[in-house]
Amino acid sequence: MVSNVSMAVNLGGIHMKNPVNTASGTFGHAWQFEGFYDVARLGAVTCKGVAAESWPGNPAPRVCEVSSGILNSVGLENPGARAFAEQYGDYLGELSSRGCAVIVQAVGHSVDECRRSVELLDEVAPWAAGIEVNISCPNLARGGRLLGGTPEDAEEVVSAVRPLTKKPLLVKLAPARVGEIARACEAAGADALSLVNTVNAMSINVHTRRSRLSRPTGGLSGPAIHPIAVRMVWEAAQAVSIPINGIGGVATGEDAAEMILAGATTVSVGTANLYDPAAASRVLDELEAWAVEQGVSDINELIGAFEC
Amino acid sequence: MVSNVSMAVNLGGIHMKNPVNTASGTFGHAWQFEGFYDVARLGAVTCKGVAAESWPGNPAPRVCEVSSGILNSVGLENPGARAFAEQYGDYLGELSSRGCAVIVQAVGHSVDECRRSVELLDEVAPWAAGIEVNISCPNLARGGRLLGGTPEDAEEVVSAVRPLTKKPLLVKLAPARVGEIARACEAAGADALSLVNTVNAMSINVHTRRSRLSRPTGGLSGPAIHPIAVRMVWEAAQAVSIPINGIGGVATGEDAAEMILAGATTVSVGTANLYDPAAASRVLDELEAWAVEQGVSDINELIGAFEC
Amino acid sequence: MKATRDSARAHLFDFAVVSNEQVAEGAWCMVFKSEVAALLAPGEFVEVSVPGDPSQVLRVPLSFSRADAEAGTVRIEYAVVGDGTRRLSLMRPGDTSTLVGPCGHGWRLPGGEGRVLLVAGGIGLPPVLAAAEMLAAAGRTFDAVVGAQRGSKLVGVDVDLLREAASADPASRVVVCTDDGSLGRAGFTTDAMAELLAERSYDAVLTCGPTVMMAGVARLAEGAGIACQASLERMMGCGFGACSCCNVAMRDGTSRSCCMDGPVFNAGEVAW
Amino acid sequence: MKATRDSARAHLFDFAVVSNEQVAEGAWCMVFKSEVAALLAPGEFVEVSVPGDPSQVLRVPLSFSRADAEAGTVRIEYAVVGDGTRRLSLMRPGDTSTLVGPCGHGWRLPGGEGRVLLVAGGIGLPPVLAAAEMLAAAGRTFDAVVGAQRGSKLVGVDVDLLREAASADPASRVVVCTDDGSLGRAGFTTDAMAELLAERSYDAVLTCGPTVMMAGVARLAEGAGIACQASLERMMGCGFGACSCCNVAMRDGTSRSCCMDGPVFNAGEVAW
Ligand SMILES: Cc1cc2nc3c(=O)[nH]c(=O)nc-3n(C[C@H](O)[C@H](O)[C@H](O)COP(=O)(O)OP(=O)(O)OC[C@H]3O[C@@H](n4cnc5c(N)ncnc54)[C@H](O)[C@@H]3O)c2cc1C
Ligand SMILES: Cc1cc2nc3c(=O)[nH]c(=O)nc-3n(C[C@H](O)[C@H](O)[C@H](O)COP(=O)(O)OP(=O)(O)OC[C@H]3O[C@@H](n4cnc5c(N)ncnc54)[C@H](O)[C@@H]3O)c2cc1C
Ligand SMILES: Cc1cc2nc3c(=O)[nH]c(=O)nc-3n(C[C@H](O)[C@H](O)[C@H](O)COP(=O)(O)O)c2cc1C
Ligand SMILES: Cc1cc2nc3c(=O)[nH]c(=O)nc-3n(C[C@H](O)[C@H](O)[C@H](O)COP(=O)(O)O)c2cc1C
Ligand code: FES
Ligand code: FES
Repeated sequence: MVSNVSMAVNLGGIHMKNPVNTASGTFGHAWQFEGFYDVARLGAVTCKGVAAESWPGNPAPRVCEVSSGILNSVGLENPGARAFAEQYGDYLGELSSRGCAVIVQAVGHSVDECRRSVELLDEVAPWAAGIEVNISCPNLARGGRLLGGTPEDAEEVVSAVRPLTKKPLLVKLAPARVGEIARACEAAGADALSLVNTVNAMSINVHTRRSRLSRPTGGLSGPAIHPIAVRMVWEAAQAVSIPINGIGGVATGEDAAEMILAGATTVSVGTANLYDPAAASRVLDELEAWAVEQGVSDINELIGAFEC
Repeated sequence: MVSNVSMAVNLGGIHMKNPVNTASGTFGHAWQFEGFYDVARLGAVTCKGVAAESWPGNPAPRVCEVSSGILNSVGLENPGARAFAEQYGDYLGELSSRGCAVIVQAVGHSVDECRRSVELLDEVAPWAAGIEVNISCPNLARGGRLLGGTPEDAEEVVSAVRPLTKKPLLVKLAPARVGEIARACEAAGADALSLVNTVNAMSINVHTRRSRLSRPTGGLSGPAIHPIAVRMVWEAAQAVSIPINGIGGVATGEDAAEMILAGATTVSVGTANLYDPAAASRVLDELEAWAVEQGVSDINELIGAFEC
Repeated sequence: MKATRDSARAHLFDFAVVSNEQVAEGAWCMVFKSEVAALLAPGEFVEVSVPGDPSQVLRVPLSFSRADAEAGTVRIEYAVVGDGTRRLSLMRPGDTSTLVGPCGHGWRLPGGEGRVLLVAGGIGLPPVLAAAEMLAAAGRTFDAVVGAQRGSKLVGVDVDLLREAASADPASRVVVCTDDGSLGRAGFTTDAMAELLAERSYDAVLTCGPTVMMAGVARLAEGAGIACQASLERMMGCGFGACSCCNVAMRDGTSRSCCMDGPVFNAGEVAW
Repeated sequence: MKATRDSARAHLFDFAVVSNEQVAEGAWCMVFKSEVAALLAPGEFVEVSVPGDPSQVLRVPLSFSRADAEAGTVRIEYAVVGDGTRRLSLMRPGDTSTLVGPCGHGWRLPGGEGRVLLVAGGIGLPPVLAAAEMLAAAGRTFDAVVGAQRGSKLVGVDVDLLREAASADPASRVVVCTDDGSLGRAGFTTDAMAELLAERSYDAVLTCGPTVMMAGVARLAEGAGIACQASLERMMGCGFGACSCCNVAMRDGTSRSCCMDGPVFNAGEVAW
């Protein structure tokens, strides 16, 4: 689509030619989508989280369907940062040179592990436009407590990793206490925030009395959580001045537009990629059409333009 | 349906002939459903929340549709406890004598208002089997803070109202920090807990850039929140030993069964009543069929029988 | 009023589509068979469950233009404005679903014996047609103003039926107007109404249409000292008094339920 | 292996139903037209979007029994086990939807020139039929064991096609068995397999069916020192490598992707 609306945005130092990004863990390592559309049209892609060393993840089944969404318990299976760069670095570097910002994601089971994965990613992924640190995975069993579940914990992680890279640093939040935690991350030096991660939830097979996943709980994602995510983006946008990458149930241009009106600078398409592999590309077209309809000359005019 | 499974349960002193209850605010004052089925077949009904004095509620529009759910911003409109008993007391008293436990709900904008509404309800609703105090309405603007949003606040409200009635006292929780808050309510003398209330959420009309409700945010309910609610019931059931009334997206017998397996003693049908007015009655039949299929002689054997 | 076990009027019914066709730009007419037909009074409505998308849970509230108790059929007209009405337009003869009804409180037969004025705008026409047939059956005379944005959006068959209902009274006038003058006279229904008020006297005004139009009609009626009933629309959660989602703010500061106390209200009591 | 821009094989295609009929107790057979037909290799699968319920978002992964590149048609067989497959069974000739494919990594033509043994259980039959036709086309000989709970659940037309594929080889044996003896011999596929192994020698075993059955087949093959390929099933989020939901635990402690590395695996490497 060719329009006169400027779609370029700046996500805390990551320059994107348009606001459409993908959500970590739902877009493989991007190359899988080249059969559906030219991935380089997207403003950015965010890769699956990687740790310093490989993680096995949870046993099968790892996914089940619920009303307007899915539950997953992948458990952050990943090959470790070096193997990741080894297998996907050439492709991702090329994607980056094709004009699509590549964001890599760091995970860890402790502050120290986070530190090591950020450090390693900074080293092995020179083509990355930014590093996102995931302080929110609900599948991470860590004494029952999330890495960044309280403002204090979040501040600790972000302060620890901040000095380790010169790249823009994103922090990915869980869907709880987002206002307070957003402020803590901003104070600790985050350049941007991604929210939200999946909502901890449960689905029981009532015939067997067991979980429909291999774990008692999993993370809810998809259209079901969209209204919750929009509210949290709005809450966070009012709490901080760093830009926000809005995530949660985005499947259409209107869903993306809601995020932007609520205060997001960029929007990540997640679960929709799985069932509608052309979703992110379509969301981009629909978002641009909306900006045209709104009569603005720059999409930035619509960020936070919700009227209440 | 006639079966050999005993369906009677005890919800903190409220004796119910079966575990099916209705969620406050989604069942009018029960009489509206007499055209759909014999309401007295239900184990209990829970009435819309009432304050000591009447509340106007929010302007229209108060409801909009989202994926697998609705958002509402009714704002606890109610005629006040005396007018409530005046208009509906005869019918509700009769319903109670027909064998259906009637639970009334008290709301307030402050601890003191809660106290007054519980006191008044105890006086004007002698036919009530129990009083539920709602410490969770997300629509209640109260300096942005919920009546029982922290364990300390919850304990304060419950301690304040506990001495005011000899009837079983239920406390209705918001969907956040349920484990800690459940413990605080139990410590303060609650006989049972109802959870969850709606999830604070947002829906924006991207053409007008305004909320689709008259308020920026509303409460999400319906099938979309069911997996979240089941997880919270499970969490609360592990935290306390008082019984739990499971609420959130229950529309089928299987949904109710999940709640019971997760640890609920009773189950309230909410939003489903609105679009499928026979839902609660059907849920009862389906729940009983499931208990038969599970080969138990008493539904109590299935409470918390989730295997993980 | 005190609620009793017998106060509940709404029941759950099956319905089967007899016909479902586009009758104007953006407007469809469906006739369905359902036992509810025998129970409906003019101005009441039904809550229809539209198949095809279980992720959209709510029913669609719809007025009707005619309920034939003998044939057991109900005729509704609707504008396709969103996904629910779009799916409704896809239903084919023989398709079945359920509805809740009768819902609400319909038109009250105006007191007196004088002429009544009906004012309908856009898709507000169906309940006004039902009112016309109610008045005709009661031997009352009426005039009608029917407006639309443009001629192509007007449900012509309803206007014909309205003329038919009025035909026992040779003095009756049915004025059609469109915003752009593409059919009938150019201008708003309120303009036509003002002219009629200047010429004739009425015992009552009954109106249904866009809120701004009804507010204007109510103002004119009040100015002329004529009782006015208006059929309101609200986003509804249930349609039968269970959820308090459909409140209508009244002038006296109180709030009423659109689905129980309405949808027809005394226009003078509404805070427009 | 390093990923490149050209590594992606899965594309999005439209498909149109040609026929869709029940072929056994609980089992349906659909033939559809789609450009994917020209790209599919035996043992691969497609991810079908089933219309009718937008609240159920995921696609349904389905193997195929035959892909005809010239006619542009694909034949799938499926058991109705839940709501997705129930809605699939309601699709009528002419109905259209979309699919993602080709997905996964199919059967590898076994090395050597000796006889191959195919073992299919229940709705695992379609990919095994595709394997039979692949072997026949390559001039390889094979025997087959096909099992079901009872005769009424067996897709007879597939067994006929399997026999047809085997017909070039007069020595070929196709053994049908049912758990209850209602068709063919009574007993499990693994019993029949054990007898065949005692009588004949095989270069390879290819199997698809319930996990417990495949585990048994894998054990027997391993005991006999025969290479075994098994087509696995997992709950899938995408089918093309985007979500890591479909992991298969391997004996060496690693984990593989069912939709990318599988669904066909060397049975000996899988942690059954
Ligand atoms: C008592 C009553 C009687 C009605 N009778 C008729 C009728 O006879 N013919 C007819 O065409 N329409 C009638 N309506 C309006 C009709 O219910 C809505 O147009 C319909 O629900 C829209 O559903 P949707 O899914 O197609 O659109 P949505 O996508 O839900 O909404 C599209 C637009 O319609 C508005 N809308 C949605 N629901 C309502 C509602 N309940 N009331 C008012 N606006 C709404 C929304 O705000 C939005 O702007 C009536 C409404 C009420 C309350
Ligand atoms: C690669 C692959 C190829 C397949 N090929 C065929 C085929 O040719 N014919 C056929 O009938 N089925 C096949 N299946 C299984 C088929 O995908 C499931 O039966 C289907 O997805 C069930 O969907 P549903 O909505 O009807 O049932 P649901 O209500 O989702 O589930 C019903 C039951 O089926 C199980 N199930 C659901 N999805 C899967 C899945 N993806 N894999 C395994 N079990 C599942 C559930 O655990 C549950 O017990 C295949 C699966 C895979 C992974
Ligand atoms: C299968 C799956 C795997 C995921 N893996 C990750 C991950 O590795 N890191 C992360 O931060 N979020 C992960 N997420 C969460 C998503 O990035 C996203 O925050 C969430 O799914 C909400 O967006 P959605 O509703 O659009 O899917 C995963 C989600 C899914 C469904
Ligand atoms: C229209 C509406 C009004 C409600 N009013 C109340 C209320 O007065 N008091 C209360 O505690 N909860 C109220 N609720 C919340 C429900 O009781 C219930 O906790 C919630 O909707 C989740 O259940 P559900 O998904 O089954 O609807 C209301 C919900 C809806 C949809
Ligand atoms: S729409 Fe539910 S009370 Fe009127
Ligand atoms: S199903 Fe998504 S990676 Fe295999």
